[in-house]
Formats: sequence, C-alpha cells, structure tokens
Amino acid sequence: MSPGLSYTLVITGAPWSSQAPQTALAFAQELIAAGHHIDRVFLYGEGVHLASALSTPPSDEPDWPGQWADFLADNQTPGVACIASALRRGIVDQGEQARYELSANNLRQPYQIAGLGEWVEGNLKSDRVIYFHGSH
Amino acid sequence: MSPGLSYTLVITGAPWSSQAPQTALAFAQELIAAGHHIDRVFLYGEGVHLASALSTPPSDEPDWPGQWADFLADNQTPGVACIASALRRGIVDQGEQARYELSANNLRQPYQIAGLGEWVEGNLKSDRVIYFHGSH
Amino acid sequence: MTQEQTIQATLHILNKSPSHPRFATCLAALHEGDTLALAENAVLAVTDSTAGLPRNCVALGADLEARGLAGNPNVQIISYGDLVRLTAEHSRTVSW
Amino acid sequence: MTQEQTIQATLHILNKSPSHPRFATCLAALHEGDTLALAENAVLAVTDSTAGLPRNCVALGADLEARGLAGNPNVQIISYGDLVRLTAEHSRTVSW
Amino acid sequence: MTTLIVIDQAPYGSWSGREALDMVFSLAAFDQPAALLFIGAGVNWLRKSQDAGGIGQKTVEKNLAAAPVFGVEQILAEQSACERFRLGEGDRLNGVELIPSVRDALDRFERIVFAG
Amino acid sequence: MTTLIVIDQAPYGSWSGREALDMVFSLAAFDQPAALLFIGAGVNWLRKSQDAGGIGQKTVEKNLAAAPVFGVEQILAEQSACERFRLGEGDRLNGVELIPSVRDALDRFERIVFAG
Repeated sequence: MSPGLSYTLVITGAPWSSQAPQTALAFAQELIAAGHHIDRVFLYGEGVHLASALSTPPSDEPDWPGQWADFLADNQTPGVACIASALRRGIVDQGEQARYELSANNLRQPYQIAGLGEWVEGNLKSDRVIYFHGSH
Repeated sequence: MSPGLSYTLVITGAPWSSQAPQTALAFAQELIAAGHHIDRVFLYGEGVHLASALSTPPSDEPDWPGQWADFLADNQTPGVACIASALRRGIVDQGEQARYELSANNLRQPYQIAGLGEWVEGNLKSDRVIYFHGSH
Repeated sequence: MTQEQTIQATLHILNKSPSHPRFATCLAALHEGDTLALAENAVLAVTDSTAGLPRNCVALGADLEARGLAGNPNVQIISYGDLVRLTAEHSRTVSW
Repeated sequence: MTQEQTIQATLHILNKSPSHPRFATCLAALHEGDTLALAENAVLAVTDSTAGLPRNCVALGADLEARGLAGNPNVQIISYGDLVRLTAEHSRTVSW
Repeated sequence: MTTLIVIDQAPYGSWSGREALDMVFSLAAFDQPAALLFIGAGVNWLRKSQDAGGIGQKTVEKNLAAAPVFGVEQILAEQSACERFRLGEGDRLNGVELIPSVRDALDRFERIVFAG
Repeated sequence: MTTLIVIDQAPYGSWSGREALDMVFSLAAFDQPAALLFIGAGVNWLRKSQDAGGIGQKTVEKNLAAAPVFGVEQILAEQSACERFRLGEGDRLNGVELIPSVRDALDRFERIVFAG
C-alpha cells in the first residue's frame, strides 16, 4: 500500500436519482482520514446536480449537496462541475448567468465550472481516478 | 374512438437523462391537434428538471425545457412540478425561495409548484393519465 | 369507466431497451388482444434476434429512424398521432 | 505506472443491481486474482440465488445493513475505509 | 377504481421507489384505493431488519409496515423474485401476498402505475 | 496510456453515450490516446443511416465516423452484441473492430471508463 496517493473523484450520478454522491462522500472522507490527497472532485453528466445551491431536501432527510459542499470547503478540495453538462441541466454560475442573460445563478459554493480539461488533467496527474456512477 | 378526451400527462424522466420530455411533447402536440384536452402536465421525480429556468443547452441542440414552456403557454395548459420532488432537486419558485431563504429561484414560467394532490385529481377527473418515464 | 370482470384490451407503451429487465417483464404480461407500442430505446427490439415480439406490435417511426431501423419489416410503424389515437381507443394504458 | 504485458490484478467496483445488464458483464470480465467490491444495489447479489460470485468478493457493510443483509455469510464485509485501501493497493480500478 | 403502484427497482440505490411510495400514500390520504406490487429486484424493499443509517438514509421498512394503517389495500410481491432473492416468509414484512405471475397481478387492477 | 471509454447504453434514449463521446474527443483534443468500446445495446450507436431529426436530436453517426480523424485510436464492438442486434458488416460504420469477448478487450487497456 502506498500512503499519500493523489486522487481525482468523478461523480456522474445525481443525488436522489442515485446513491453515487453518498458513496463518493463516504469514500472521500476515508481518503482524507487515510492521509491521501484529493486533487479535485469532478461532476459530470447527471452528477452536476450535486452542485445546485437550491436543493432543499426535507429537514429529516440527508442533504447531500450541503454535506458535499461542507466537505469541499473544510478540506479545501476543488469541486468542479463540467460546463457542458451543467449548462444543459440548468446549473450556472454568475459568469454564465451574465453571458446567457439568465434570470439567476445557482452554483453552490465552493464549486467552480470548468471544461473536460480538468478531467483530462486528473487522468494525467492524479495517481488514481475513481468513478461514482448512477444506478440507472 | 372518443373525440375530445381529457388527459393528464405525467413526466418522470428528466431531459438529457431520458427521452421522456421529447416523446411527451410530440405526444402532447398531437393530442391538441386531434382535439383532445390536456388538463395538466405533472412533473414528478426526475421529471421536475424539465421546469428549470436556467437550463441552457448549446444553440445547435434541442431546448426541451424551452419548447415545453412555449407549448404550455401557447395552449394555456397548466404545468405542475411536484413540490417534494422539486425542492430536493433544487427547482424552486419565489415562494419557496423566501420560505427557505434561498439565494435564487429557478422555476420556469408558466410552471406552478404543487403537491401530489394534483396528480390524484388527474386520476379522478381526467379520462386518461399517461406516463412518460425515464429510460434508466 | 368501471372495473370489469374481464380485463379489456390494454395498450402497453414500452420505452426500455431490450436489455432492461422491465422489457422482458412487459412482454410476459401481454394478453392476446393487447397492443404493444415500442418507443424510444425499446424500438431496438425490432432488430434484436432474442426478442420475441407479439403480433399486435407497433413502433414509433421517429425512434426507428433515429436508430437507423426505419427500413425494418418486422413491425408496423406508427406516428405520434397514431399513438395518441391508440391511447384514446384504449381505456387502459400501461407505461412501462 | 506503465502498461504491462500481463494485466495486473484489478479492483472492480460494481454498484448495479443484479438485474442490470452491466452486472453480468462485470462478472464475466473478472480474472483470477481480481477483487470484486459490491456497492449500493449490487450488494443484493449476496442473496441472489442466480448470482455466481467469485472468491475474491467483498461488499460494503453500510449497503448490506441498509438492505437487511448484514448477517449474510456469503461475502466478506468491508468498510468505506477498506474500499479506499483497496483502491490504493490496486493501480487499476474499474467502476462498473 | 384501485390504482396499483408497481416497484421493480432495488431499494436505496435511487429515490424512485420512495417517490412511488409517496404516490401510494397520497392516494390513500385522498381516500383513493391503492395497492402496491413489488417485482424483480424491487422485492428487496420488503426485507426485514433494514438499517439505512450507515448510508445516511431513513429506513423505509416502517413506512411499508404502516401502509395498511394508511389505507393501502394490498401489498403484493412476485413469488419467483422472492425465491430468487431468498426472501422467505420469515424474512419478509408481514401482510405481503405472494402472486405467482406479474400478468395475473396486473389483471386485477384497472389502473397501473410503474415507479418512474 | 490509452484510455478506453465503454458505452453499453442504447443510443438516443439518454445523453450518457453522447457525454461519453465528449470524453473521448476531449482526450484526443489534449493529445491523450483514447479508444472506444461498444457493448450490449450500446453497439446500436454504430448502425448506419441514423436520422434523429424526428426526435429533435442531432445524429451521432458523423461524430463517430470522424473519430479516427480526431485521434481516437480504435473503435471496438462486442461481436455477440452485434450478432444479437443484427448489426452485420454492411450495417456498421466503417473501421469498427469486432472483439470476441469484453474481458479480452478490457485487458488491452490500462485505464477503463464506463459511460455514466
């Protein structure tokens, strides 16, 4: 076992339509606990819904978007939503709001919106790239 | 064949993760053309993403949320997103924004947010209730 | 529209790929006289050598064309308007 | 981490239900020495009488408990921390 | 006219089964007759001793056990799927009726709604 | 190190296959070696004469045909799936290599990514 590996995590399943964000969060917490480093969490496809600032589950249900955002902030881990996936699915930041003249923005802090190049960089530079897919 | 039936359409598949909104729209257009009446279009589960005002597909791709909203407005057809499904998935109107102190609202015009009672009423009063599910 | 002792002819709208478990369940649930309408990914069944389709089987033309299957002779092609007509003619429709 | 002639032992993380077509594809792709980690809906395989699981098979305890299967003796139970360790030990992981 | 809600998806992996249960309870709340049918991997919703705390979810077992109280007329399960997933009588929630074929079960109901 | 993208889902019913193609083209754009494998119902992406105008989508056939130009090294397809879906040589896009087993195909690549 190599201690201190670097990971990119890719989440393609949305909260509520899949268990992917939950499994990925438990995995990410244990990664940090084991002394590994997370280069970035990349949201792709349906996974971009995890970055919605407006998700408001009932108070007696788990709040995966909120828990994930707290984790990213606490660990200063970059969270990146793929721009193409996000725009289609209505996840936009202030810049996209201005560019497309939209009525609002809803990208949750601390996520950034960026291209697939972030994923390619993970492939090149991270020791591990682990995917968390939907259940279909 | 009975002319002039009343329909409730239920869409449970999201745009981009399923073909359901597209099939449902083609079906709805033909319903109107055949002289039938649509009592309501009810978005449930993943289907609520169709009501996002922020969905911004590339200009050379179909814009199902935009096309559906135009259809509803042109035909004065009520579009209803289930409140429980919508809140979890980050689709909120001004009222929910205020109630939960959210940073924005993103429910597309002319959709309304309401409870499953709207679906129950469709079961009771519409001649037909037709479902458009995701592909999983 | 009251429940009858004998179930009336039913329209089954199936949009799942032949690989999806719901596909086989649907085919096993059909009665003689029912109509099966293939939509979306389910139209792949017309070229699936393992799918035994019933006699009363129709498929949406737009979905066949998208998948390069419009020339397939195994099935009766319908339009979205035809699908509307089928739902009006059947008081019982199941969406799989 | 260069490509070797002989493929090294691989970790397969499978989260699909045994009814999902990807489940059978995964089981058919395993090599002797690979490890299969069942997660989410895939843990139902431990109680599926039609699923032939390989010897090197582990399953997430939290997912087994959720589905009432924590007492099932057919599989080695792992934690999320164990799953992290498995991904660190294997230079090749496939998420199904 | 009783509405039958059919759940064929495995529990906890997605929210669609829960949202189908919400439909059943909503019908019951409006005094509309409703029933549930579990088929395929969906029968695993009916297993006893579920504990979803470790995956951060609420267990649905109590909701299902309370279904008759809330007016859900019947809970049906596909027999062959119960056999496949080793869900014997002692493993299942009480009050579940096994049905030999999905086709026969569907025939009993005028209105059928699959989980999305 | 070549990355193999695996697509096992039927075309047009969801966007996941298209988004997997975007991954392949993105690798190629950054001069990273990439290959595609179609298995199960996914082999139907490779059929000729697709015309998705009637469902309001763009046809992917041209994107796939252009894949080699953009640097995608190989397009592989599962032989048994092609047989199942009657996708003979004349029905398929040119330049597709049939592979007898998914296991052997995966063995050729260090890095495997399934469509989401």
